[in-house]
Amino acid sequence: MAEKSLKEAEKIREIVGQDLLGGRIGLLLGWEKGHYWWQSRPLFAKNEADLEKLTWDSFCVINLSRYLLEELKEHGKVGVLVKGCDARAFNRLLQDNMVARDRVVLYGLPCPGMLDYGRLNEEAGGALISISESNGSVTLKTGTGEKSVERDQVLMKKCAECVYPDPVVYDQLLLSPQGKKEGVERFKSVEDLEELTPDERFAYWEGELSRCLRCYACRQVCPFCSCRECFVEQDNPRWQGRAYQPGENFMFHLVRAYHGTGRCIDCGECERACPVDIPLQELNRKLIKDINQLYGDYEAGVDAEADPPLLTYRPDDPAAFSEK
Amino acid sequence: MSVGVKEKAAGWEPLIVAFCCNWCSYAGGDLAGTSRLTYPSNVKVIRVPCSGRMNPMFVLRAFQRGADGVIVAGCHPGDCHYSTGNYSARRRLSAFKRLVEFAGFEPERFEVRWISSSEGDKFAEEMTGITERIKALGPNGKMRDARWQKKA
Amino acid sequence: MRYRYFPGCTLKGQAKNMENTTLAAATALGIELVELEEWQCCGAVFPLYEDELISLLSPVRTLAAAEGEPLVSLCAACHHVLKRAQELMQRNEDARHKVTEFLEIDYKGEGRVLHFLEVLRDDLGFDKLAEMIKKPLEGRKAAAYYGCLLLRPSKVMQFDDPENPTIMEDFLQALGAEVVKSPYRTECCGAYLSVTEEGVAADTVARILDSARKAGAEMLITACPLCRYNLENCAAEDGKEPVKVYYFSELLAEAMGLQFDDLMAKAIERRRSSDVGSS
Amino acid sequence: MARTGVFVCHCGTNIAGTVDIDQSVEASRGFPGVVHAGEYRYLCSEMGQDLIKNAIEEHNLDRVVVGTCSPRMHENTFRKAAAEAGLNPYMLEVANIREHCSWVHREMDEATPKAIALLRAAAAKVALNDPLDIPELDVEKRALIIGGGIAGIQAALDIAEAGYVVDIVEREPSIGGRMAQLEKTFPTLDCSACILTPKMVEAAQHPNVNLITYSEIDEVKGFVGQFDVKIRQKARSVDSVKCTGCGICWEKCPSKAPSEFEMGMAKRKAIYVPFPQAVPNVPVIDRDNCLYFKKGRCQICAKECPPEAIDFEQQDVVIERRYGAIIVATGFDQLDPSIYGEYGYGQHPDILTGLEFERLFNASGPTGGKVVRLSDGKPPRNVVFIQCIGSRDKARGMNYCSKICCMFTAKQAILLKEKVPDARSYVFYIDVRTAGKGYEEFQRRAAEEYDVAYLRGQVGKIFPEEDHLVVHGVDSLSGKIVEIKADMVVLAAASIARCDAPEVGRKVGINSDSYHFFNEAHPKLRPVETHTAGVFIAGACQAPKDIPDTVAQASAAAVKAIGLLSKEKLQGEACTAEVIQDECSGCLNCIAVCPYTAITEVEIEERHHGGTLKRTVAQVNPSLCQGCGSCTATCRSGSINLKGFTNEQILAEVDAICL
Amino acid sequence: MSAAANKTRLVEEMKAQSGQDPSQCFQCAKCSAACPVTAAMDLLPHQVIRYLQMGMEEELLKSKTPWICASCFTCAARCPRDLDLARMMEGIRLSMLRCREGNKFGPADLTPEQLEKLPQQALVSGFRKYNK
Repeated sequence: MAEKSLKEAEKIREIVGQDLLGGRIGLLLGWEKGHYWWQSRPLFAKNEADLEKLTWDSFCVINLSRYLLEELKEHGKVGVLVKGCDARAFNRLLQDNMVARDRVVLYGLPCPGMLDYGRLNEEAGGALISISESNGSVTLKTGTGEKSVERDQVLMKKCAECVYPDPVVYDQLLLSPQGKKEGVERFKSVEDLEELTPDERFAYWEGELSRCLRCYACRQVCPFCSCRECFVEQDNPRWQGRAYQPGENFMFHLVRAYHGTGRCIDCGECERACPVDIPLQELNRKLIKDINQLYGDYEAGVDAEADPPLLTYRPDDPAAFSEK
Repeated sequence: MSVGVKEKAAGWEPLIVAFCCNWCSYAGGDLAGTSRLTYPSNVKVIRVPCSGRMNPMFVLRAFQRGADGVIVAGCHPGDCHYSTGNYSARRRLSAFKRLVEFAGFEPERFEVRWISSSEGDKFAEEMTGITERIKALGPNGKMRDARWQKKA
Repeated sequence: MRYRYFPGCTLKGQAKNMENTTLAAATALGIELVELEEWQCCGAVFPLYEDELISLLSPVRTLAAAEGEPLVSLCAACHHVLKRAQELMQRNEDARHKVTEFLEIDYKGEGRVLHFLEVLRDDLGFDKLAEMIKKPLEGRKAAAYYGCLLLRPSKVMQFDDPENPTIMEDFLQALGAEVVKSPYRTECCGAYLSVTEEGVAADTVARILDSARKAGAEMLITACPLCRYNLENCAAEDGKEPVKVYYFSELLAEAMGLQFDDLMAKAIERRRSSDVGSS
Repeated sequence: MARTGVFVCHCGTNIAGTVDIDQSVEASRGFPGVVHAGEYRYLCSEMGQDLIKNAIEEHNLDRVVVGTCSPRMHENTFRKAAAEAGLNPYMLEVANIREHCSWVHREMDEATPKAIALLRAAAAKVALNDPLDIPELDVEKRALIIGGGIAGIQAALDIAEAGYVVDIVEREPSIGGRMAQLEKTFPTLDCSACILTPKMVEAAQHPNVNLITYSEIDEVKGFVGQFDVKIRQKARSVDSVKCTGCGICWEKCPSKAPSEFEMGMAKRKAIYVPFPQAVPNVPVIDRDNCLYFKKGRCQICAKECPPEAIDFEQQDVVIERRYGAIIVATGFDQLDPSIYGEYGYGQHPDILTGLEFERLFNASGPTGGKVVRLSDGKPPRNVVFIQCIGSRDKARGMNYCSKICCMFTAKQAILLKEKVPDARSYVFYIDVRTAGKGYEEFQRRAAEEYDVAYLRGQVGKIFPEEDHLVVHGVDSLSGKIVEIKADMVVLAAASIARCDAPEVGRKVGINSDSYHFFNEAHPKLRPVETHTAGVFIAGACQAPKDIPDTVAQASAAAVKAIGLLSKEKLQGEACTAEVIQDECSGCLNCIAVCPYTAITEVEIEERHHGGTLKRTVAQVNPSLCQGCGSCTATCRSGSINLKGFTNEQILAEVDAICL
Repeated sequence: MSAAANKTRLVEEMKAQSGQDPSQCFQCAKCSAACPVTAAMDLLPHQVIRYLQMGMEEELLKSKTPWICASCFTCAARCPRDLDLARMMEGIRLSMLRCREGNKFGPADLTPEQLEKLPQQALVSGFRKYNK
């Protein structure tokens, strides 16, 4: 593992350790290594021994903010490590009144982007044993030798398309900022789909959505899905049929996306969590793109004070329907 | 696959569900009646208190159950009986319309119109218009639940 | 401060002195005016019917030739046509499409279009100008004569308040003159009616001069060669004390202490003769 | 299981002509939950209603569907009938098979299936209906009037006479408003003060009227019958109880400032009453201009005041009070004509607005009642009046007609002739508008007997020359350019909404037109009501109007308020939103979209791992909720529902209509 | 009088080409009051619009007024209806130049003295305005 991130992890541990052990926070949400070296999982650190496990590497992809929903029920004050997307998720939850700002200590971690194990493996071309990083390149070690690739080539898709790698809200910034990324083309695939005829688009989505298992993992990781009882699980009324019908898949995915109108922070967690690789971000981004076009630029999660577009209006708003 | 709708045979009549605001468009529909205007009987109206009441899920449900077209009609912006309901509706339904089109619905399938209580003629015109456009387009199979396939 | 400069036909002919004095003063003020290469007519009048696209060809070509840099002119008529043509290009997509297609250029209405007085007011600043004056025009009672083309239509020209403009008075003040205001300073001089209806122009001119005289003005300044022509040539011989008419730049050069003899004028003429286009 | 009865009306042949009634009744019998179906020629008739009532009893029905005309027509009739038979009135739904079916379709085989579908949807909906209560609301027997001009005074006196307590909140130190600034009133030429002052005094002395002057509205909360209002009473720096209004303080005060009442044409002192007849006759200290407040010394007024009423320490006081009804009567402003450079207003002292000119006639005005030029104190010979300054002007002013200018100009021209007999008036006008009792006659008198020259046309430019003003205009009727050497010019500046009208509207919860005049609920049939129940409007805050119209509207608004206050209880809306608090996650997005601030947050406790946990959820105030349902559409989990139009009901209708 | 109010070809063309609709004028005559060159006109500016409203096209085309108008835009600057009379005048002139009378003014109309003294700008704009 890169020396830099080890040093950074050391620094993080030192700072949060003071707060945790000094009693400023009762729990720290961070990451620890998972079963494999290319996995990190949430760490719920309560003491020094827990802190030993704290890790910061190129696989800390899991968004920790959502865990606050449960943990705040148990702990008076919780500290949480936030990357750019985690911080925007925190703002989203804050706007939805799901977290209390004064009960959370945010440790900001400007994020270089997380690495995609699938892509690493692909690049390695053989059984990948480990990686090491330096200066924007990644060295892949396989049983047969070593290979170097540009870091940008093996980033997770959501990280490659991330605009705000730096936390937009924090109490303490632990690393030096990466800077807002300009020129990210996140709407390309949406625009490509817009070029298709309605029937072609429907066929595309029918194909993609046909794989949906309704595991609702996309919802579980999503910072805008914080309802106590999701519409899909309600019996009265039964919005969402349980039968395996293509129409029901559309119902779920269109409504899920619609519920994110002006609220989706574009973190890409839904798509990452999807076990069957449905391009959920395309639905979310369609709404981001159109809402921005119709009602002015708005980036959910960037500014917790700005009015979400569906919760406000201007009398002279345009409309997307052909009302004369 | 549910798109296998074979209804376009002769005699197919589309089903259009119209959600109308009680204060303007529903009353406009009343005026169309009082004025003895005509529009196709394919249109069936569900009364809602305000276009702001429209949950987009109602629209999707209609498509699932076999509607070929859905129209929401509310007060003209600035004239909402509840002062701002249609402003909210305009944003919500604009976003939603773009989304269902992105999912592959033809733009004609879902429409929103502003019709006041004094616009009986506009009500009849719009209802005739959407029916004609849907007839030209043919039946909607998208999202339709197999259990609600029309018996021929 | 660097600007592209569009002289226009009259400044190479009857109003040569407006150009000469301006260029001399600009150099002294550190304002660089770079004459457009191979410029042609400004269009002379702005077409008021929007299908008169042919009249837009030369002003749009001129606007595009500035390559996005601020474009300065001195003649009120030229400035008027250029400014309005630019606004039309910004506003009317159809007209823009047709004109730029025809000219085979890419122009979307970009760039600042300025009159030299605006440069003095907005970019240099009259305060700064006042500091650089060497021979203030003390005791000289001067009035501004704006005419039409710089001011109206105000939504497009954005030059000054169309009914109560102050830019020329502020300019005169900066030169140290005693400013006199006359109510007819924004009224039309008769324009090209002097060509066809000399009597009309004589009327308008008489009113303007009378009102300036009553207000106590010894001299008028203008930024328009045609206004100056009318004010000097259409005035009836009434035996009253004549009111002298100057280009604003002539007073500017004088106040800057620039010796303005033929020699200098010729020197400037020579220096620029190589890149002067046809008028 | 529901026991629904369906009743189909023939409406003579109105329905039966195109809808097969028998077939509809037969089909209805097969709908889920339907235990009885019947038909009748005219269901809305007494006999028809009895048929329904009897069936309810006979078949033990617990809900009813009627297939009739539009619910907007007879829903209440049938609800009442159902209630008389012992059902909750909301256990009934109407299928609109006349306006939405038999009248818009011509063929039986078209209209009948549609009528059946509509009946099916109504039956599906009614199966999910719940009994609803109409909430009863208390009425606070007290009215608030915002604005103490003639409209506010008139409304207050009317309400007070009816026996209710009423508070007038006035921003200025005295009530009286614009009318107090006028010298005479058209078309009778009554002295304005002579008819207004007695009303002001009556208001001050009436046991049911409270004057809260030098005060503004801070906040209005609540709803019809129970508005909770915060009124900020600005520090007067004078104890109103002790003050006798003797006037020594303002005589002795050394500090001067332009008088607002005199439109800046005269000075007042830093401690002042705005005009001699002020009510209450208690001065205020203008702290921005008072030497003591500016520099910490002086206090002459305090030293001289016999009852020691001056109180430099006084603070703003916020009065919190509950009202049953509110009348907004905030009046109007005059447009500033300096936006028209060609007229030179503001650059020459002899170019005045109509209201400024009015003050020259007044004995206590800036010239002591002498009509003279402010430039040199000489009486004017030629006075030019120009109409429509900013009115009827969509380019730079207001697109509407200000309504009063034609008349006040005629009045001022007449008054001028009386004060300065050798003066001549010229009126440039576009159209002379004199609709009103005695108005046309009045205006003609000006033209015929008072030598007022009416010139149809406008003025292009005004400029000073020597000791006069040159007015360059046109008379379009003769087609002649007119140049007048005038001594004075009077500009009939447009009447416009008060600059703070949007803010007042926002606080009170009423909306305005594009000119910021407050909107009435219906332009013809509800002229003094607003869309907010319990809030009424009167006077020029609704649109420019003259005194007779203002007073009439004020009395109308008073009657509406009295009608409201006279009720023991008010009936609220039955179909209101309701939060399912177990499911509510507390995101409170519903609060943002509610037009009535009917939703608030509330903390609830719930069990969590054996302990209790506090969390925030939304809560609807059914008295405030008007039932639009915007909140329900914003709630992603459907945790807020609208009674009478629930998610379940609408989905059931969709399902049934699509069958 | 051809009082075919408002429907003439000239008016229709005017609406399309200059966005000016004479029916928006309510004859306050402020244009006439503002115009600096009314002395030489046979119809006052507001009367020109009135003629347009009345459909009196032939009479208008005979009028001297459009040729007196110097396009100084004072009328447009002060019109309370936001109409641009200068554009309407241009429309009447163009209507004549384009298909009726041909050129109004050419080099032959000038004296040698004028040709020498007039600023170039006056000659060019005069030809542009009065010539096609």
